[in-house]
Amino acid sequence: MESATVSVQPRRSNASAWGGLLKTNVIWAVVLAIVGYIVAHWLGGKIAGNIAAEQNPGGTDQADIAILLGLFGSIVGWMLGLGFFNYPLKRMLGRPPSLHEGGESGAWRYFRLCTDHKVVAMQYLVATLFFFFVAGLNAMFIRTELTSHNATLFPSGNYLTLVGLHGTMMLTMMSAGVIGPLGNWLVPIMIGARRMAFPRIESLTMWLTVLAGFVLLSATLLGGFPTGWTGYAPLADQARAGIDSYLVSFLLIGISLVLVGLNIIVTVVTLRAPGMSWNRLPIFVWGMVTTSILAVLAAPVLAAALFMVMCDRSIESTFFVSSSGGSPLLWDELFWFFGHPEVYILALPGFGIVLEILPVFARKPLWGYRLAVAGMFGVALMSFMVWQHHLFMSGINANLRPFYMFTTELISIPTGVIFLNGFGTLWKAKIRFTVPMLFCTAFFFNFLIGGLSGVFLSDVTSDVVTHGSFFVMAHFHYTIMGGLVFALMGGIYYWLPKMTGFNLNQTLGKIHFWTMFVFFNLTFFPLFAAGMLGMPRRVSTYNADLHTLNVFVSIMAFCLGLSMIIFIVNLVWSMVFKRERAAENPWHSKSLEWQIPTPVPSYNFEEIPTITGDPYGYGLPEGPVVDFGRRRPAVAAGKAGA
Amino acid sequence: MTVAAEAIDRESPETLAANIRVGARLWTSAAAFFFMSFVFAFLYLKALNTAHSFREPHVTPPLGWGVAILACVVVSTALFAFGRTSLGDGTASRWRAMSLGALVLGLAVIALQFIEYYNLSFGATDGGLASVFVGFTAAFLLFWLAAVYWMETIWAQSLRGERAGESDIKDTNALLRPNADGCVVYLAVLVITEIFAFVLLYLVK
Amino acid sequence: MRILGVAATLAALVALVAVYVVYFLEASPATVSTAVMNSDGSANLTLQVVGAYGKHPFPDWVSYLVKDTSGEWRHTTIWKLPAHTLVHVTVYQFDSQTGLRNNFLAQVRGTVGGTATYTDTGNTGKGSGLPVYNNTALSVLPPAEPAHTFTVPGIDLSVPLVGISNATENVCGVAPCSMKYAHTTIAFSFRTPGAGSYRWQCFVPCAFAFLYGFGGPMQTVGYMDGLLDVT
Amino acid sequence: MSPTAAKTSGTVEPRHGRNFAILWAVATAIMVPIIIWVVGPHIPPGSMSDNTRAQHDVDVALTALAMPVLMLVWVFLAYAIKNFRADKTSEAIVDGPPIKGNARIQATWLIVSAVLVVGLAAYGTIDLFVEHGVGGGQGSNPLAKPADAKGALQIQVIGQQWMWTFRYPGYGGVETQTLELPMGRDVEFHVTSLDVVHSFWAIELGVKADAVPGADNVAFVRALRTGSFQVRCDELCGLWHGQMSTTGRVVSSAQFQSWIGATAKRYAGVTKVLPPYSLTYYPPPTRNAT
Repeated sequence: MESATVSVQPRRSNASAWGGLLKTNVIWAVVLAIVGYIVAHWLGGKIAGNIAAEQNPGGTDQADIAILLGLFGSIVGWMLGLGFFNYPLKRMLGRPPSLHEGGESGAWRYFRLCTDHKVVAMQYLVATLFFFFVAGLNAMFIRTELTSHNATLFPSGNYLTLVGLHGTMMLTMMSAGVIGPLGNWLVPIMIGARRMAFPRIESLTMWLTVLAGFVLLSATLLGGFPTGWTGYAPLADQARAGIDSYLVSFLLIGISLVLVGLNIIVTVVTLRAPGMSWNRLPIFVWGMVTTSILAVLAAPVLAAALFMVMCDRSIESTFFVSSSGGSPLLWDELFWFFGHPEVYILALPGFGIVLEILPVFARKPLWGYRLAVAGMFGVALMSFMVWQHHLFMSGINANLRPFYMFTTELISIPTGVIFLNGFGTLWKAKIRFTVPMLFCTAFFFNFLIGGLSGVFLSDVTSDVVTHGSFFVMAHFHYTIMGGLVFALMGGIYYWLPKMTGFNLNQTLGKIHFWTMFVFFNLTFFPLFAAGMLGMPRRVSTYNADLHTLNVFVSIMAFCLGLSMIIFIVNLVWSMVFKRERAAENPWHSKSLEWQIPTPVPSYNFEEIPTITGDPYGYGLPEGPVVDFGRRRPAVAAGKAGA
Repeated sequence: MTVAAEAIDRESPETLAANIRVGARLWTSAAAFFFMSFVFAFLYLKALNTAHSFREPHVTPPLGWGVAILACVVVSTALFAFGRTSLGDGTASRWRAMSLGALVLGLAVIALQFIEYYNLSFGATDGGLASVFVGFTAAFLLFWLAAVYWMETIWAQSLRGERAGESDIKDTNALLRPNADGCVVYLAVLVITEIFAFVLLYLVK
Repeated sequence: MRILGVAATLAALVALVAVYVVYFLEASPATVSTAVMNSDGSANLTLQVVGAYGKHPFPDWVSYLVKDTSGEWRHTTIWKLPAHTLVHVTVYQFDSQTGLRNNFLAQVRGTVGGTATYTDTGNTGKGSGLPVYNNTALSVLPPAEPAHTFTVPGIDLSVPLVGISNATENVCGVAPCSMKYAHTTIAFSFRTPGAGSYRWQCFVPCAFAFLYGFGGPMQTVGYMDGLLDVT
Repeated sequence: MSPTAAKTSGTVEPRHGRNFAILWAVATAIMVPIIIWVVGPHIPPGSMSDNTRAQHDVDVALTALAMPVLMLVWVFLAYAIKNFRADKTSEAIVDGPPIKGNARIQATWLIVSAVLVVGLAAYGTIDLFVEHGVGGGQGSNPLAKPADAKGALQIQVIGQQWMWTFRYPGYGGVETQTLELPMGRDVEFHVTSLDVVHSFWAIELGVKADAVPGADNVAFVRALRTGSFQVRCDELCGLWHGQMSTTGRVVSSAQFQSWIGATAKRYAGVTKVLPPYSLTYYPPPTRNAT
């Protein structure tokens, strides 16, 4: 890529703080989303009245055409308010393509469409953490209900809504939880680029994710939904209007996942700096690429399945209605064809983060780099061939079960490779147990238990006992929370000083780690036993003899919740009050992102750098890993953080 | 004007062309996986034939409208694909005529589909085939709308021509051809999808 | 300034969480005492079932109502009953016939004597052609005739409630219904179990417009589902 | 900012590979017997039926097999935390040895894990056939059947929102709300649903099969002793999913005959109005008012 330096000094926008209020921003988005809902709902009522006056005789809860159209109307309003239609309309009028939006300075850029990938990443971080804690709050409610073996606290329907909100929100927000904040922030910088390939699409994915979260919460206003995150049809066809929120929300996340994956793959393919060969690509970027492959290919299947449920609910088609030529098994197949890659969308970013951080604190090169990349690709590709292990008991063709048992167990080979890479890296290392490193070590501890319990689930014999029970629930919490969330926390402690320019408190970080680690294990390990002893998922009533176990688990879960509060306190204290300036390279890493100033200037690199070395060249007598050209960017050139 | 755009030089079109090339292929594969779900739904529900009501006797998709829609999709794509070969080589009139034709036929697809819906002898409720028919064609319509939008932006930009200093990209006209190429990849997959849809929904007994 | 900002955010968040919690806790209908005690130690429970509740928020939803100890009709389905007591139930049923999904539920189970008595004063329309029950004790109701069932699976109690003829014109539209509208009367007795909370529900697919007739009111406590709060 | 590798000092580096291998072997040698003989007998789901025996054996075997892997990781983590630490007393950043990989170890790891996986899959597959599906729902054409499948007692399990009922086609198609089955006889469950997806889980019998409307899902069991067992719904099915449970009983053959006779008599009236026995049912309505 040719480039020449022009002026380094950015021109400050002279728009005042109040001026930003009048431009497109999230406030307008909220207003227009509500207006959009009302208008489209009214319109939908008219249409539905014309199509089938008989079906919707003024019913307040059964007008799915109107409600679905209303929700789509709110999407349109939201995007209009944020200014996402300006550029497409300009393009329709023949204006030439461009890469950046105007007015991208000042605090307002955090509240609108912004094409700076670092701003989008910070928006992502705040949004996904917000919804992560909302979903966590639901988990606390669920555990409160389960302190009694009879349904006592929440009315039965509300309990199911809580379970569904917790599951769906965690799954959707954590799918975006790494690829959104860390992926968008790090990928361009790690490969030596100034931006993502499609900056507007990047921003779109972020704002769609936010909207998806709020649309999902709107289910509470529409009567809740009883299906959990798996949305099994035909229960989803039958449910009240709250399920429409679930459908639209998940659809938004699906679209967002496709686009974010597409954007990252394109960025990595086309925007790598000179010298950033495939062999030198940081392992985190490989993690993002493999995640993106899954996102691009799996999420469309989900979108199609959701579209079918929407058809069933609105125009009363019969995709999942067996008495009219449909079948619930169609949903099972389509959903899990997406669903299994989805759980690896929730695992691969964790692998990437952990293998990226380990070498820094082990002071050794990543052991078996090529094998790690191969392992990630192995996981990604094989995850498309295992989905029927979710359907061992469902009554589909039983002849396929040995095959899916085999492929499911086969996927443990590439997963095991990640452990080998980690251990090779730690072998004879000089480990420094900083907070990020603690989280990475715990990742191996937790993910191993998750993985080994997965073997039980892959074996049909054992799966007869464990399928659909709390055993499964404990299993995927070990892989997703014990794996991904621990890795994400490690990543936040590791990269947040670079992203914001302020240090996090290490002592609070260590307290957070130890409480989270201990109480996480005490919460979820007993649940393996609960599942094997006959406690199905998503129930508010269970056998009285499991009562003590559940009370113990609930208390531990509350402690786990408290450890999350320690994390929030640390974030707020360090970022808002203390504001201790972070060093440029506090961890003494050799990766590219640590070689540039903190805070990172909005254009990242004054001149596109040339990569001259391996990002993990610890212990090697190599020169600098990067050549910044004529000048290393001046430290005080821009203000990216705050 | 943005900080990034001002601090550094305007972007070269080569990288952007590569972006469009890779991006178009990825978007196309996502679309292919989306439609695979409907093909799967058709085959799966046909094989299960629950309650013997996959194909109710009166569910006969109107072949005439189906042929018309298929023809419009194919011809529209062909016009755009051939028209783009003369994009920028000086024979602009041929490009303009052909791309305009492609656009008009593209809109005709949408109109024809709605006419077909209006004249349908069955509703989405009438069994598995009816559901797949309505769902598949409606989903295709959405993706086709995106294709028409894409064609329109290229067409509109080519009509308007380059004006100096309007973009943060150096030579935006150099992007027209890669953009059209990417669009054709997408259109090609939509044509294949429409052929699949036509065979499955109208022909397979 | 910063402290104020954080405090304001915190307060807003706490308020939001409080609203959220209250929302999830509160949506349940009220628990009412329903058993009118007789001198012999047995209790009376009086119910009515209406085809359309007729009021906000779901006027077209089918619903149960109960007479509380003061004789008022209450729109709730969580009923307080004494434990180990003989309860005489009288149901005034104003809804029309739907028929069962599973004909097994035509069987009367768990009542004293294994029967319920049916009185039909509703088939007043032209051409209804149905047998008119007059204090008829039945153990199996013809499976096309129930409008609802009153079923408590935990104590194996199930009584199909006969519906008024679909040809009837004198149909009640707004709850609570007075006895001048067409209705059927079902009477049966059962013995309450030990203390505990027992869910009850209707098994007839009587929810309008929902798939399998089983969404909406059929899955909402306060309409066709409820709890026997036995103390 | 490019710290150099630690110079090998005069002290002899301990033989980490050998030490670690010994520790791992010892830990494994301790844990495996504990799992098999101490923990193993307590692993659910007990021994009420042929299925639960098979499931119990597999669970014990898998747990025991997991121990070497678990110990490999735990012992390694502990060993690394103890031995591979940076010098805490010094602020200087010291690099470890720049080992980038080892083809032999990588190949060994891959081969060993591949052998393990193939072995596990073979074990699972054989078990599945030998134990005729170990109580899992096998769909309408079961692949693995018990030896005398023709003589099996057929029981249809019908799920509906929110209740289980059971039909005995061999006894006039009588339908009941209670499940009883004879000890020592193969039972063939036909699981189906009238509305949404449920899952029939007879916990102590080790039977689990999804109840899918319009589909027939077959699972086998042979109860080995008498007693009661729980039936729960294992697939989220709406409001009272958690309460959709009942208690079944395994009784002696004679007791079963007298129970089923009494039940058929008691429900003779309602049996007459039931639809004829069928593997699937499509009762109306699909939607009201359409």
